[in-house]
Amino acid sequence: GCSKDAPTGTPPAGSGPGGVGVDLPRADSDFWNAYARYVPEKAAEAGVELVSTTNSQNNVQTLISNVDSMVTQGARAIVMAPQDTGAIGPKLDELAGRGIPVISVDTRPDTGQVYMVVRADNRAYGTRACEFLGEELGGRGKVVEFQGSLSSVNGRDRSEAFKECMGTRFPDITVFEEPTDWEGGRAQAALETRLATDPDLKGVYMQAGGVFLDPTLQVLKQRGLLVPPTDPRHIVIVSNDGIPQELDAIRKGEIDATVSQPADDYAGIGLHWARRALAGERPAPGPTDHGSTVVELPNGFEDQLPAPLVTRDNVDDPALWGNGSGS
Amino acid sequence: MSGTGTPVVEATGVVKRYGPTVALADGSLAVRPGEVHALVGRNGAGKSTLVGVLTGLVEPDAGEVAFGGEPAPPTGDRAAWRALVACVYQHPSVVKDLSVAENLFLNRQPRGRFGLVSHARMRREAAELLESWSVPVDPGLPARELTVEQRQLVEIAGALSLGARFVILDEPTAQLESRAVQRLFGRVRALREQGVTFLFISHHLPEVYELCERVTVFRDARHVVTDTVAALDRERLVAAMVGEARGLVRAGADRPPVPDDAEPVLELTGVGVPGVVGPVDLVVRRGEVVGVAGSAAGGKRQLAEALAGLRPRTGRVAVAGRVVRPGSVRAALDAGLGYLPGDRDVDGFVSGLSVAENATMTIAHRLGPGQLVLPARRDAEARRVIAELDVRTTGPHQPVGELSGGNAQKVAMARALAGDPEVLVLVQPTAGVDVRAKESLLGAVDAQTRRRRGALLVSDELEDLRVCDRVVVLVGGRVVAEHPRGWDEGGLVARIEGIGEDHD
Amino acid sequence: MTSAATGTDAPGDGTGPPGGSPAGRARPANRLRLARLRDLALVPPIVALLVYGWTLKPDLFLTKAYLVDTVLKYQTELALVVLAEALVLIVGKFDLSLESVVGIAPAIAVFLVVGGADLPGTPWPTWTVLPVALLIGGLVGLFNGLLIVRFTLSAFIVTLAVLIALRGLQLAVVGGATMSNLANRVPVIDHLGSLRFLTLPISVWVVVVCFGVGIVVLGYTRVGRSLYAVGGNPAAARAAGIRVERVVWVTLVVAGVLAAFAGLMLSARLGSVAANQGDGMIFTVFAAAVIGGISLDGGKGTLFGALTGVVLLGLIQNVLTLAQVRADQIQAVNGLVILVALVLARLTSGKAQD
Amino acid sequence: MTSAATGTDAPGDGTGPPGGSPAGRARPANRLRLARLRDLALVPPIVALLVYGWTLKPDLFLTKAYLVDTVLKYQTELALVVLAEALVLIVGKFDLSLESVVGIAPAIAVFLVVGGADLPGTPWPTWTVLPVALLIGGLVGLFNGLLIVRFTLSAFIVTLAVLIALRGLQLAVVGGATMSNLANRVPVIDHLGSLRFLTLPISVWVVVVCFGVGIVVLGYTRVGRSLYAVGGNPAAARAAGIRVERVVWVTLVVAGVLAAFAGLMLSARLGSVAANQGDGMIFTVFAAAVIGGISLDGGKGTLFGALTGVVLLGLIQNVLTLAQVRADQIQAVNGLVILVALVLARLTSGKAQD
Ligand SMILES: Nc1ncnc2c1ncn2[C@@H]1O[C@H](COP(=O)(O)OP(=O)(O)OP(=O)(O)O)[C@@H](O)[C@H]1O
Ligand SMILES: Nc1ncnc2c1ncn2[C@@H]1O[C@H](COP(=O)(O)OP(=O)(O)OP(=O)(O)O)[C@@H](O)[C@H]1O
Ligand SMILES: [Mg+2]
Ligand SMILES: [Mg+2]
Repeated sequence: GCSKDAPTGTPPAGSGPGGVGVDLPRADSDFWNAYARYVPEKAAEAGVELVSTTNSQNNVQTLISNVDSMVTQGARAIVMAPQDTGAIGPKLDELAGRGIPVISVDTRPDTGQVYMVVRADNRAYGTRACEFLGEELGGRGKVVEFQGSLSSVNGRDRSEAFKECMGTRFPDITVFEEPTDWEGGRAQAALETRLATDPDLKGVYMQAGGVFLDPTLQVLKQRGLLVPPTDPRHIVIVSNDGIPQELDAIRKGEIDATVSQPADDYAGIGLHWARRALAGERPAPGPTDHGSTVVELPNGFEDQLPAPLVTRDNVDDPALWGNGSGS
Repeated sequence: MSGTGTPVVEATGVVKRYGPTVALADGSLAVRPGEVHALVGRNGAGKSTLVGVLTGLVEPDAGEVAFGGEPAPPTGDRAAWRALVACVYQHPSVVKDLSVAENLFLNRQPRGRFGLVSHARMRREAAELLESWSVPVDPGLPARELTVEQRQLVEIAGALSLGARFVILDEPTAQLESRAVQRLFGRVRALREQGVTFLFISHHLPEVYELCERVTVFRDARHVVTDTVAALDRERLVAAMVGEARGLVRAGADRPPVPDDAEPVLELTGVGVPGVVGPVDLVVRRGEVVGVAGSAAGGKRQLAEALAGLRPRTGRVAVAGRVVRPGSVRAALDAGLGYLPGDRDVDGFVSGLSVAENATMTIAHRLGPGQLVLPARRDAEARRVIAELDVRTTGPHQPVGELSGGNAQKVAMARALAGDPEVLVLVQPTAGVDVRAKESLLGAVDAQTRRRRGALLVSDELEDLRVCDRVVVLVGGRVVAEHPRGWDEGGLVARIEGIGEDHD
Repeated sequence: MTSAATGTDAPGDGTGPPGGSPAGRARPANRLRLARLRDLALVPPIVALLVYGWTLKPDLFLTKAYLVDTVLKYQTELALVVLAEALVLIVGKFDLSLESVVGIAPAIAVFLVVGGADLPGTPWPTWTVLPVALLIGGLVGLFNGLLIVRFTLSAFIVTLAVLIALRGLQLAVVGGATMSNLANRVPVIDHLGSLRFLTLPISVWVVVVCFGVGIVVLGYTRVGRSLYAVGGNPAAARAAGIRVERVVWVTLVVAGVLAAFAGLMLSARLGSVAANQGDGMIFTVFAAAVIGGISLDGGKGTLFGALTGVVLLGLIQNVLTLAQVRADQIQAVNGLVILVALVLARLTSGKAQD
Repeated sequence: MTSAATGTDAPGDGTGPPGGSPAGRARPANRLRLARLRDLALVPPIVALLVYGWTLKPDLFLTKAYLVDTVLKYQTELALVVLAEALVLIVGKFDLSLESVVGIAPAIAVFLVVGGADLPGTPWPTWTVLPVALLIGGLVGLFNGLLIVRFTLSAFIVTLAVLIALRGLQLAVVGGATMSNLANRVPVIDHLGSLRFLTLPISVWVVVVCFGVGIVVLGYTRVGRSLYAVGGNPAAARAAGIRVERVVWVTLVVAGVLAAFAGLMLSARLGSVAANQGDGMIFTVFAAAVIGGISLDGGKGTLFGALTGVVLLGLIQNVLTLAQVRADQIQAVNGLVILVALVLARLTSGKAQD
């Protein structure tokens, strides 16, 4: 006869605190690779046992079956970074029902119970980039925005916040939104087209430094536009990620700023919460011991990490993960 | 025995154009009940096109078709057409990956429980059908594993089993050996006794006289004449087809005898094809055409393929004194061996490529400096062979796939001749070729071998073998007899059918 | 099933005429074995994977719960799309757009139900999700058929263009944001995603039934057999009275409907419709079908074989995860294992694959 | 080139019953015109796009600087891979793995040069980037050939498996971290990416030369013509003394080398090797080749046609960007335009595409 789907697999056994399973969202970006390198390191620091590390390759189905597999292998808490925030909901509820806490890094699931969301607000990235550009350009001019994939939440958040901020605070700036699907080549072609049609282009916001940095610099170099900020032809570039290459480019004056997305904190603080969860602690809203704030969500809590804007002035700050030894 | 009255089928003024090509300008035909009616004409005369119209596969641009006085069914209604007329098409129309049984019962598979197709029943009925046709084929075999002969017999058996009272056979005998032809004719006669009417297309005029009561001749896409075979003797029939009174020259009739001291140009010593042929010893001298006859299982075709380098072989083969490395087509070509494959639809030509390209495929290295192939030279070469072999084509640039069967065969022949070979190995060179084309093909063989060259001519057709200076008979992979020029038909056929152990 | 599908089964008794030629009369027993072998070519690698998985997790791997809930359940949508693609391939065509149907059909159907559309009557009642999704799948197949059959355009390029267009349309419909929390909003989706029947998830049953019906239809009905004829030699099929165009067209529509159903099942399992649902799936679909013995040339292969292809790929994925292969190597290993499976299948069946 | 084209516009259906095949006793002049038409089928849509682009930016669009630097330059890698794929398709095979060669060849070559490898002698001198990349491309082709020619496995599935494996290998090599800032570290890459000759970028010249050589070789040399013969009917080609296996094998190797070159050009243009370089490119490659008249059945099509396919796709992209089509609609419009181009090409050439 018919029956409702029941949770499957072995229920968590009560012996000891148990281990943590970590799922990495993808293996093809600098940022997530840095994150992957920080995971074992930070796990040792936080003193949690890593049961298993899987990679869901940006595919929510793989993520779900990876989670099943990690639970089967004895993970008692899961750290994941679901790139599809809608589809993971049912799985989260199921895990919550089985008493397995989930820490979601980088993204906030739309639905489904989570123990803690650890992220820097992607909307804040967009807003910060907008503010920086707007101020540098004095509130007027033309700007190109390399959007990520429209089916990626983070990209979408950055785009929306950027657009909103530009619309309300800098209405005299014209924004060309270029969908790139996270492909450097497409960004390049779009930039070249814009430089041809609108030679008075003054600014670029690229939503991912790892993908767009080199291609953008190549175009500017060939067009002779890679000039110091003092030159009137200089194009103001704001990037996003905070990888070491971006910091280098800032030092050289090739780009002007980047929003640093803290790969080390994502790993460290994610595992920190995992340890607390295994210890049976319940999070509470308010400031934390690592300089951030926890807020309560309908479906859990969120630890909102700061996302510093890196410019020429603070690029050498050793606290930036991009300046760390991790890479 | 042919009745009169309402024709079983009557086509009047059928016109069919393909773009600028007029395939049929005035196709008219009336077949009386119970007769076997022959349709003849040169390659490209429009016969197969008319067949398409008569079977409902081709919609004519103009003209009418009537069956028993009733207008033909609409084109879409295949069931109605198939009840009226069965057909064995000129081109193979089997589905290669389906079993023989399933090909026989395509779209009318016998059904068993729950209305589902019963494979057991289908196999059983197929086996019965094949047995009644004495076709020694396992109905479970995929059709791709059949030989040409088997495939054709299966198609014929399938078409006739449909129960239509009017049957079209478009060149059914082109690739059949004589015993199979006789079996087919026996079957046709038996069905005619039962009142079945036939339209029979062939380029073998003797068959027309043997089997048919009346004959219709098409020329240049038009109906030319219809009469009884008695009233149209061979001369007049050919004249009607060809459009001129000149009688046909019998190719090879005046071949000079091969001098005894002529140098050997092809020597086979202990040549074998594993499992099929051998060992065979044979010598072809300059100026000599040696025929190879034998039943399908005799291995003559495999022997030819092995000589051409398409099959592994054992033993020693020398062309003009040079030993040829086995298993390499290139080596055979380079040694001076020109090869005409037996089934042009399989490996005779590349249908998408032009006449010029196909005809010069083996000599591409001679058409320009270095690796270059100069189109002008290629076309000039092609024009030469088109003229020489009388290929009916719009020009060197027409894709061979658009040519009629006979003309495609001439292109394949041109390819065999292209390298100016020392010796030709020809398999069924006149299969499906019209009477005039046959003359020119055999004439080419004859002319090409008068002086320097030799030829090995593998064929089932006695007419082809007439050109030969001597004929060897291969049975069970061994040479069992040799007939010098002027052989007597009965003796040769007896040898081919030979000695009781002919089949397999 | 095997013999029916390959058509190479031979009778055990000698019904042929006495003294038939040996060339034509290969021994039936042998032929039979060969035909079966071809269908079972993937069984050895599947067994090897099962054994390997068992050595990794002896207590767990070979339990029904594990195999059903962590292996098979995740292959159900793939299986259904492979079924659809197999039909299209057998009839001699190609359909790349199926992967976009997996996305667009549930996207539109859910969109109409959960609102947001300006269409009259929206939001539609939730029960419409199923019929509307299937209808959309069918319409896509119909449109493909129009261009492929009527305008005689190349199936590959038509369905490629349709794929690109539909992916774009899906972005526009879903608006980049995943439509989520569907299980609580659309009962049909909830049921499809979580009901069980005789302890197996509904989706597994759907696959079993679809393949069962498919195998019977392809093997034992005239329509089914005509797919092979059309794929093998359309001219011969036409001469035999098969309505070639119609068969192709119907196959394309059925494939669209199946892909739409797969899409709905996927949405049900995930409880959402993502903007990129189905994206990139078609490579896996082709891999499964072709490894399973479906020929890209048409007219060849069986659904059972295709199913073994799906199971093989699913097992490979699962076992690689279990074996803790490193993330950056898992794909490379995956590709290698597919290659090995391929070579094995080739050696087992002893025939050139084409 | 005309003659090459003439040879290739047959209906290709020589085996059906007579009704199935169209005929020609056409006058030569007509044939010639038809052949040209087929090659020029994409010119009307290309002109339409140029006109449309011009209406969008009258002062700019039709300038050489714009067309070269924003349209053509971005199509050079695609063009080279399309050339490679066209060769493989003409010889009657299939190569999906080319897109992975676009990634893996420069990845390994750069990896060996910029260090990180434990191989003896690394880091290698920077000039080795070019030969090593090409060598890797050739080796991949050689390996494909081994499986396809020697083991007679299906080209589709072999290259699909190789594609998956190589993509994985690339992840492992690049380690997820983009290898960046190459222009300053590897002079070869800098030159390839930024040098100009007679005002045109080097990459454009590479494409011009490769296509020029390709057109001459395919149209006017023995080897080139044998590709058509092998693709059209391998049995007939073999009987005519063409070494079919060798031709296929050489074509696969050449295609690999071309794809590797394309990959290096792409890395040069981007100044980096990303972990997903080339990913997803193969769909566009096939679209361009097939829209350009290359048949998936082998033996048909010209390189010139393939080139028009590339140009068409490039123009569509560019014009859509210029026209400021909304981001979530750009893909849908793209697919639609491809469909329309296809139907137009069909109407112009007046023949079924296959
Ligand atoms: N499908 C077609 N498309 C274009 N032309 C065709 C087609 N079918 C036949 N033709 C042309 O129509 C003419 C008549 O062809 P048909 O096949 O009827 O000749 P045939 O008398 O059967 O010749 P053969 O004896 O060589 O078989 C030929 O010139 C042929 O080129
Ligand atoms: N696909 C085609 N395209 C163009 N012309 C064709 C095509 N098929 C056949 N033809 C033309 O139709 C004519 C007859 O072709 P078909 O093959 O039917 O001849 P046939 O009467 O069977 O001749 P044969 O006795 O030589 O086999 C030829 O002249 C040929 O050029
Ligand atoms: Mg004919
Ligand atoms: Mg004929």
